[in-house]
Amino acid sequence: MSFDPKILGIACNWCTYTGADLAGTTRLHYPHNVRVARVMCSSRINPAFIFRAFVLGADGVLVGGCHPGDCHYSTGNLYARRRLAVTKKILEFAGLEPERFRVAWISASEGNIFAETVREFTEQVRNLGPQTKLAAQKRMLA
Amino acid sequence: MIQIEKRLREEAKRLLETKEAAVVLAFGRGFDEEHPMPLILRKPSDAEKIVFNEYCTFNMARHLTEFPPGTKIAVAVKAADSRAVTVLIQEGKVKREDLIILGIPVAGMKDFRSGTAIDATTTGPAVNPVLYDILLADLLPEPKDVSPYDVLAEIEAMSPDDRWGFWSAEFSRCIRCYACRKACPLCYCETCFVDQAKPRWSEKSPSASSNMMFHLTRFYHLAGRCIDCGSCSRACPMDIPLYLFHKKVSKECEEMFDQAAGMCVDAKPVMVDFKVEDSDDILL
Amino acid sequence: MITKIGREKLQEFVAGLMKSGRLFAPVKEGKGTNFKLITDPQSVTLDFYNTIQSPKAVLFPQSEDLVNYNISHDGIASEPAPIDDGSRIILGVRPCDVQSFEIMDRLFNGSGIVDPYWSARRSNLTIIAYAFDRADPVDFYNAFGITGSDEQGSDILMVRDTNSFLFKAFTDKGTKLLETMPFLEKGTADDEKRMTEIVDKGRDIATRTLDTAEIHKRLAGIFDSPYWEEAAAACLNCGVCTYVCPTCHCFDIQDETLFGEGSRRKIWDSCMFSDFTLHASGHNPRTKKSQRLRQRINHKFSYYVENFGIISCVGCGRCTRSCPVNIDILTVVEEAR
Amino acid sequence: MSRIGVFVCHCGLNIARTVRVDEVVEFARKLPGVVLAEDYKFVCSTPGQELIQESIEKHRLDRVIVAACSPLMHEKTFRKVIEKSGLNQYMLTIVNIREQCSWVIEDEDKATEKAKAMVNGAVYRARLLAPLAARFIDVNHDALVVGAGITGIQAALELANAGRKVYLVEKGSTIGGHMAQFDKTFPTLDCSACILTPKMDAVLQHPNIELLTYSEVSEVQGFVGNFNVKVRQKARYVDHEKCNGCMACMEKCPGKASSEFDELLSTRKAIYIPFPQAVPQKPIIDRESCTYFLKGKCRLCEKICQQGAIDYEQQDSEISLQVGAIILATGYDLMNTEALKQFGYGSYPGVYHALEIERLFNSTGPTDGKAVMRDGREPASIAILHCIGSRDKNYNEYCSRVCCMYALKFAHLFKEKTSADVYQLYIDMRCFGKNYEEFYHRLLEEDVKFIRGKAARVTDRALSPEEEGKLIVEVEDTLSNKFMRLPVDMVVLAPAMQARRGVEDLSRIFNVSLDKNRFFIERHPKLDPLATHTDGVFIAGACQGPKDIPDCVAQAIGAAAEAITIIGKDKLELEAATAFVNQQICCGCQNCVQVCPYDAPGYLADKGASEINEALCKGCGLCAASCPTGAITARHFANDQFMAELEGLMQY
Amino acid sequence: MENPYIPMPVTVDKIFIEVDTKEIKTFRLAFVNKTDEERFNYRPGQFAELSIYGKGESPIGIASSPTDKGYVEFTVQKAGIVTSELHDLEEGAQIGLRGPLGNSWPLEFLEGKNIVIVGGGFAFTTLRSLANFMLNDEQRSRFGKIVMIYGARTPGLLCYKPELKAWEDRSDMETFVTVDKGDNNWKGREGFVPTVCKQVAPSSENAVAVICGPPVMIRFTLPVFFELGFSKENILTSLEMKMKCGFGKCGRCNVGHKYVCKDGPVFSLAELENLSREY
Repeated sequence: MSFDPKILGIACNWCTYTGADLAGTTRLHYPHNVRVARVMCSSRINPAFIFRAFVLGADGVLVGGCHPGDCHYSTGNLYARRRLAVTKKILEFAGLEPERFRVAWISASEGNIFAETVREFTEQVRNLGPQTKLAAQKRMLA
Repeated sequence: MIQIEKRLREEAKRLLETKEAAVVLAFGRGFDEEHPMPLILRKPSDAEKIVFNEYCTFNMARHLTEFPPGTKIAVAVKAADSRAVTVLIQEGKVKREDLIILGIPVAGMKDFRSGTAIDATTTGPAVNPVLYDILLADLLPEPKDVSPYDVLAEIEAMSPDDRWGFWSAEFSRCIRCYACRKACPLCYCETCFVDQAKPRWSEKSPSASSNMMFHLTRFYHLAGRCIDCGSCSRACPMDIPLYLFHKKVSKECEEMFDQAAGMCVDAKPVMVDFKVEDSDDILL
Repeated sequence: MITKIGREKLQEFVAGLMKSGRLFAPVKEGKGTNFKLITDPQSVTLDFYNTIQSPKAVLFPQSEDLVNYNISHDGIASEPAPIDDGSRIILGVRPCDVQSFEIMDRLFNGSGIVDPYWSARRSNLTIIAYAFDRADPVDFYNAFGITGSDEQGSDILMVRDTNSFLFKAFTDKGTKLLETMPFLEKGTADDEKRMTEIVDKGRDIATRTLDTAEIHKRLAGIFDSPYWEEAAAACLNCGVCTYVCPTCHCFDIQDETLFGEGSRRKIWDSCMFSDFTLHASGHNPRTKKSQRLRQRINHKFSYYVENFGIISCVGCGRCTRSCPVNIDILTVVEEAR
Repeated sequence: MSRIGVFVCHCGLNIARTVRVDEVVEFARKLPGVVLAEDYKFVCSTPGQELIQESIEKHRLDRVIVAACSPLMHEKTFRKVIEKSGLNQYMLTIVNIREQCSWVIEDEDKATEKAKAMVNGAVYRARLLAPLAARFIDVNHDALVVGAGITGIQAALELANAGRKVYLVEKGSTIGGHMAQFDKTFPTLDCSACILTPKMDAVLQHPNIELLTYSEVSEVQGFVGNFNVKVRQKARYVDHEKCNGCMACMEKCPGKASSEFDELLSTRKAIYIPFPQAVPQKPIIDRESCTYFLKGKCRLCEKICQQGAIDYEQQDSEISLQVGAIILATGYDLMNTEALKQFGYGSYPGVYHALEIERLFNSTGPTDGKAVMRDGREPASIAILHCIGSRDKNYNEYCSRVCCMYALKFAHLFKEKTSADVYQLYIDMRCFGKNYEEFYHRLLEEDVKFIRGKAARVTDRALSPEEEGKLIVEVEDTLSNKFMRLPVDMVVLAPAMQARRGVEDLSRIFNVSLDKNRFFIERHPKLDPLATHTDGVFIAGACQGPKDIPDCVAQAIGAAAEAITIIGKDKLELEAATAFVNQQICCGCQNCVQVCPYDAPGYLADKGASEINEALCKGCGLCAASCPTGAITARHFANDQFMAELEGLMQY
Repeated sequence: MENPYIPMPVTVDKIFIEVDTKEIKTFRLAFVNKTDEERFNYRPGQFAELSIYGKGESPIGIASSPTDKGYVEFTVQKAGIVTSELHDLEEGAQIGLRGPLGNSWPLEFLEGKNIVIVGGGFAFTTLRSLANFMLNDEQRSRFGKIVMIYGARTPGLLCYKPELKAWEDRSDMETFVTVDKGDNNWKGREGFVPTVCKQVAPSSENAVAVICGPPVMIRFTLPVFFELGFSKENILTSLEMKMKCGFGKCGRCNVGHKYVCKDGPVFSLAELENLSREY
C-alpha cells in the first residue's frame, strides 16, 4: 500500500473552517488525510504549534486563514502571514522539506478551493514520503 | 584599545561622580588578561577596574534588564551591542532617556575561549555602533563588500537532507544548559517557554526532537530581533554554531520585511508589525 | 607490573577494552572532546587536555528513565525501567576527575538511602586513569592534594610516552582487565623506569591552589555578605558550570508523556536556574542570582564538607573554562572573605 | 481523571452512510478519561438532547463531546443543553464528523479512521478544558440602519415602531433607493412611488428615527451591544436647519448637470433635489456643476434664499453615534452594461438598460412617461434581452432573480404605451414568486414574442434591406435550434444586480465578510440568513444577494426583529473565551500591546507586565501567539488545550 | 535492593472534602500490597510523595496517625498539576505513594512534656497526625497536658470538622477552635490565632509548642510564645520546600547543610536560626 500521510490542518473559524464546511455541504470529495484543528484566527497559531505538530509526527501541516484584508479580526492574518513565513524559513533551513508546510488563504465561500488545496497538498506530501526528521523517536514512547 | 580603555575609565568615573549614571556597564579583568569579565560599576573609584582589550566580547546590553526601571545606566557598547540596546528600547524594556550609551567603534575582537578572531562569519561585520551618546574613539571605516550572510552560502546550497544531517549533528550535542539564551541580550524572559509545565512545549530531557523544538522556537522568538552579536554561540560550551541559524533567520526577515533588526529606535520589530502590501510570495 | 602498547595500536587496545564491557572514552566533538559510548574504536582520541563535560554521565546520565508507564482507559500501567548496570569501562579519566567518583559516592552510595542507579553502575565500573602531562592555567586540583598522575581511585593508570601508552594496574579489576588483552606488551625494566619518570613528572605539575583549611566555616561566616552580589554581578545564570562539573549532582524528576506513553525521568538540573527552587505557590526562596551563585559555592565548599567531610570540587577547571563570562570558581572562593 | 461523555451522531444517514458510527463509539469508549460513549440517530433532536442531559446526570459527566456536524451549526445548541444539566457550557467539544468527514470522504474505512482521529483529538483537548465565567455588558438600546432604500426604510420603521431609537444613514441626498426610480412594480403593477413615498414620509416624520442623508459610516468600533460609530456627513452647502424647502433657488440656478436619478436621461440644476418626492425636501449644491464653485462667481441662490440657508463654506462634518445593533441594507448596483461591448450599450443610442426604461415610463421622468427613444421616435419593435451579465460564467454565475419579472413588466408597459412588437430573449423564464407565473401567463396572452435564447450580439450592420436602420439582435433560438437575426428599433438590456461598488470598504468597516460575488455573507445560508459572523451586525436586502422587493421587505422586518432581540435586552452575555495574562511569567516585551487590533492589552510599568482589558478582548488569540513566554492564555484555545488536541489528532 | 524512586501502588479508598471551597480534600489511601503496608512504617510529621504517572509527584504531609491501621491519609490543597489531578480523582482510583520520608515530630523529645499544638488553616495536617497519635489510648499516658489552638480564615475553611468537635468534647485535652471571621451559623470563637494564643496563654512549664501555619500566622504567633517563656528549642515547626527525590539526593531542598526532605521537615526554632533563610 502506498504511503498514506498524516496531515495536520489548522483552520481559522471564520473563513477556512467555514469554507471547509461549505466543501462538506456541497459534497466535494477530498482526501481524508488532513485532520483539522480549529482556531479563532490564523494569528492564534504560535509557530511552536507547527514545530510541535512535526514533532508529533505530522507528515505535513496545512494552515488556512482568511484572505489578507478579510480577517475577521481585521489584521490578525497579516501578522500570521509574517509569522508563518518565518516559520517556513526556519523549518526549511533546519532541513525539513518546505513542501511539508503550506499556508493557504481560503475564504468562507471557497469550499472548492479548500477541497482542491487539500487534494494538492496531500499529493505533495505523499510524494515526499514519511516525515521522520522532527518526529519524536519511538524511544520517547518507552 | 588602550585609548578606549582610558576613555572608558574617564567617562565611567565622570558619569558616576556627577551621578549622571547610577550604574556603568563595562568590562573588567577576569582571572587573567585574556579572560575579561563583564563589570558592573557603582563607585567612581572602581573605574580603575575597567579594562578593554580584544577579548572584551561581552554584549553588555545583556545586563541592561537586570536593573529596576528608572535606573540611570551608562552602557559600553560595540557595533552589534548598540543594536541590542536599540531593540530593548523598541520593546520598552529600557527607556532611551535612562541610558547613556558609550559607543565603542572597534575591530579585531577575539574569542577568549578559542583565541580565534571574531569576524563577519560569526557576527555582524559592522565596526561602529548605530546608537550612542558618547563616542569613545573615532568612527572607523565600515568594511565594504562584506555581508554578514556570506557564510550561509554553503549550508543554503545543501539538500534538505544534508542540512538536516548537519543540524541534527550539531544539536545532538546540546546539553540544555541554556547558556545561549542566558547570554542573549534579547532573551530577557524571566520564565522561558521551555521551562513551563503547562503546556510542556518541549521535553526537559535532551533528545533530538526536544532539542530541536527548543532551538527552533528560540530562533523564531529572535526572528527580526537578533542583532547578530554572536553571544549565544560564544557562550555555548558545546560549540554549536547557533549564529548560523540566527543569521539565516535575520537574512530572511530582512529580505521579506525590508528591515534589519535594531537599526532605529523608532522602528517596530518586524514580527509585531505588518504591511498590508507584504507579499503572499513569502509563504512559498 | 607494567604493560604497554604502541600509540599506533591504540585502536586495537580500544577494541580489546570493548570486549570486556561498554567502553566510554574521549571522542572529538565540536571543537572539544567528550566521553562517549564507543561503538567504533577509530573514534577514540587520547590527544586532548581534558573533556568539556566531566565523566559523571557515565554513571549518572543527563536523563534516565525510572519508570515506564502507559495511560489507558483502564488506568495507568507502569513498570520500573530496568537499571542498566552492565559492566562499564571508562578510559582516559584525568586523575582529578577520578576523585569525583569518590566524592559522588559519599552522596549516592554512602549516606542514608542509596541511589540504586549510581550504585549498581559504580560497582561495575573500571576506571582507566590517564595522567596529565601538563597543566592548564585554570586547573587547581593541587588544592585538594591531587596531582597530575595520581592513581588513587583508579583501577589502571595510563601514561603517555613518546611512542606508546604505559599501563599499571592498581586493583584486581584492573589487573584482570589488562589480562584480557594478551596483545599488550609486557613492560621492560626500561618501561618501568619510564613510567616512574612520567608519573613523577606528573606529580610535579603545579596547578593553582587554594588554602582549604576551615573553608566551610569561612564561607558560612560570610553568608550574608554583600560580597555575593559582587561575585555574581557578571553571572548569566546559565547552567554551564553545573552541567560540565564532575561533582554537581542536582537533578529533577519529570514525567514525560507522548501519546499516553511515557517515562518518569531523572534529569540533570541546576541550582543556577531560577526555577530550581520555585514553589508551586509562586514563592521562590532564591530569586537573586547572587543567592544562586552563593548556593553553588557553599554547597561544594561548605555544606558538602559538613555533611560528607569532603569538598565537592576536584579543581578540574571545567566550570571556569566553560563559563561564558569567565567567572572563576577559584577566584570566587579565594576572595570570599 | 476527567469524566467525558462522547455522543456520536448518525445524522440520519448523513454521517452513518460513510462513517461506521458503532466503531467510532467503540473506539471512544476505550479512550482515557471517557466514561461513556453512545451513538444516536439525531443527537440534535429533542430526544438526542435529552440523552445527553440524562447521561450527564447518570454518569456524572464533567465534559461532553458531540461528534456530529460542524460546530458552526450546533455548538450553541449543545452548549445550552449541557448548561441545563449544570455543566459549564465551555465543557463542550464538537467534533465535526459530517462536513469534515462523512460528506467529503467516499471510502468508509478512511472516513471512519479520520472520525476516530478527530474524536481522539477532542478527547485530548476536552481533558484540559476549563469552565469559563459568563460576562455581561450593558446594552445600548439604539440601532443603526445603513442604507435607506426600501429595505433600510422598512427596517428603520420596524425598529422605530418598536420604540427603538434608529439612526438611518443614507449615502445619497434622498432616501428611497432604487425603488424610488421604478415606475411600476411587478406583478401587481402598483405604482412604485405610490407605495414607497408614504414610507419615506413616515421615516421623515417618525420621532424615533434620526435621518442622516448624504452621510456615510466611516468607522465602527466596539462590539455587539456597544458599537461606537462615526458618520461623516458630506457638505451640502445648504443649511438644512434653515432651509424651508421653498425650492426658489432651484428655479434660478444657472448650473446644469445630468440627472443621476433619471439615469442621465434628463438634466437637473446644480442646486437640486433628485426628484420631486425626495426626502428630505431640501436641496443640496453639487460642486461639480455649480457656477460659483466652478468660476468663483454667481451666488444667485444665496441672494434668492430668504432663509439665508446657503453656506458655501460648509465642511464635511463627523457625527459619533452609540448603538447596540447595526443593520446593513446597502443594496446593489446595476451592472455597468458598457463593459459588455457585444450588446452595444453606449455605442448605439437605441440600446437601453432597465433603469433607463423605468425612468422613461415614469410620468415624472425625462419623457414625462412617454415611451419614446432618445431621438424622440416611438419604437416599432423592441427586444428585451435577459440575463445580461447574469447566469454567465464570464461575468456573474448567479441569477439576478428579478429580471425575468421586470422584463415581463416592461413588455406589458410597452404594449400599453406603444404599438410596438415586443420580443423577450430569455434563457429560462424564472417566475417563482407569488402570482409571478400568473403574470407570465398574462403576458403570453398579450402578444409578446418569446424567443428562448440568450442574445449573443447587438449590431447595426445590416445584412438585408429590412435590417437597414435597425439594431439587429443575434440570437440562437434554442427551441428551434435556429440562428436568428432580429431587427428592432429598441434594445432593452436586463443587466445583473451586482454588489455595490466600494462594498470592500463596508466589509472592512463593519467587519462582515464578502462572498466570491462580493455580496455580504450571512452566518448560515438557511438557518441564519440575516446575521453575520460579527455579532450585532445584520444584513438585509440586496446587499446579501439579488432579490425582489417583497423579499427585501421581509428581510428588513426579520433583521429588525433580530436587532431587537439584542437591543431589547438590558444586559448581554459576551463570549467568555477571552485572553488573560499570567503576570508572574509575563516578560514585559509588550508584543501583545503592539499587535492587538482592539487595544485590549495594556502595559503596567510598575509590575513590568501586561494586562488585558477583557471587555475589549474579542478572543482572536493574536496576543497569545505573540507571547514568547506563554504568559497569555487564550481561554478555550489555550496553549495546553491546543497542543493536547494536536497530540490527539496525530496519535492515530 | 529497594528502589527508593519507585512508588508503591495505593488505592484511593475514600475522599473527604474538607472545606466549603472544595479546594482541600483528604484522601484515604489503602495499600494494594500487604508488604507495602507493613513497610510503610511512619511517625507523625513525616511526609510522602504522592505520584500520578504522567503528571508527576507531590510531597504531602501525612495526615493520619500511625495508630490508624489499614490506611494512610493525606490532606491536599489544589495548587499545581499533581494536586489538581488528585482533586479530580474518584474513590477507587489507583495512584502511587513513595515514603515515608523526612524526620518526624520528635516523639521521644515530646514524651513526658506538655504539648501545645498551634495550627492555622490547611497547614494543620501533620499536627492532626500528631494529635491523633498522642490521643491514642496506648499513647496518651506518654504525654502531659495537651492544648490545641487551631484557626482558619472562615468556618468553611476549617479542616477535620468532626474531629475538632470530638476533641472539644474530650476531657484530657483543651481545644480552642477559632476563625478570623465567623458567619451567621458560627457560634464559636472569633479572632486570629496569635490573639487566641495570648488569651489561652499556655504555660511554658515543661512544655513544647508545635506550630504550623501560614507565614503571617507564624510571624505573629512566635512573639506570643517567647513572651510565655518558651525557648527556641521548645518551639517546633515544619517547613515547606520544593522537593523532588525526598531523600536528600536531588539537591533541590538544600538549605544550608540541611536537606529539608531528609533532615526536616520538622525543625526547632533553634535549629532554624542556624539555617540560612532560604526556605
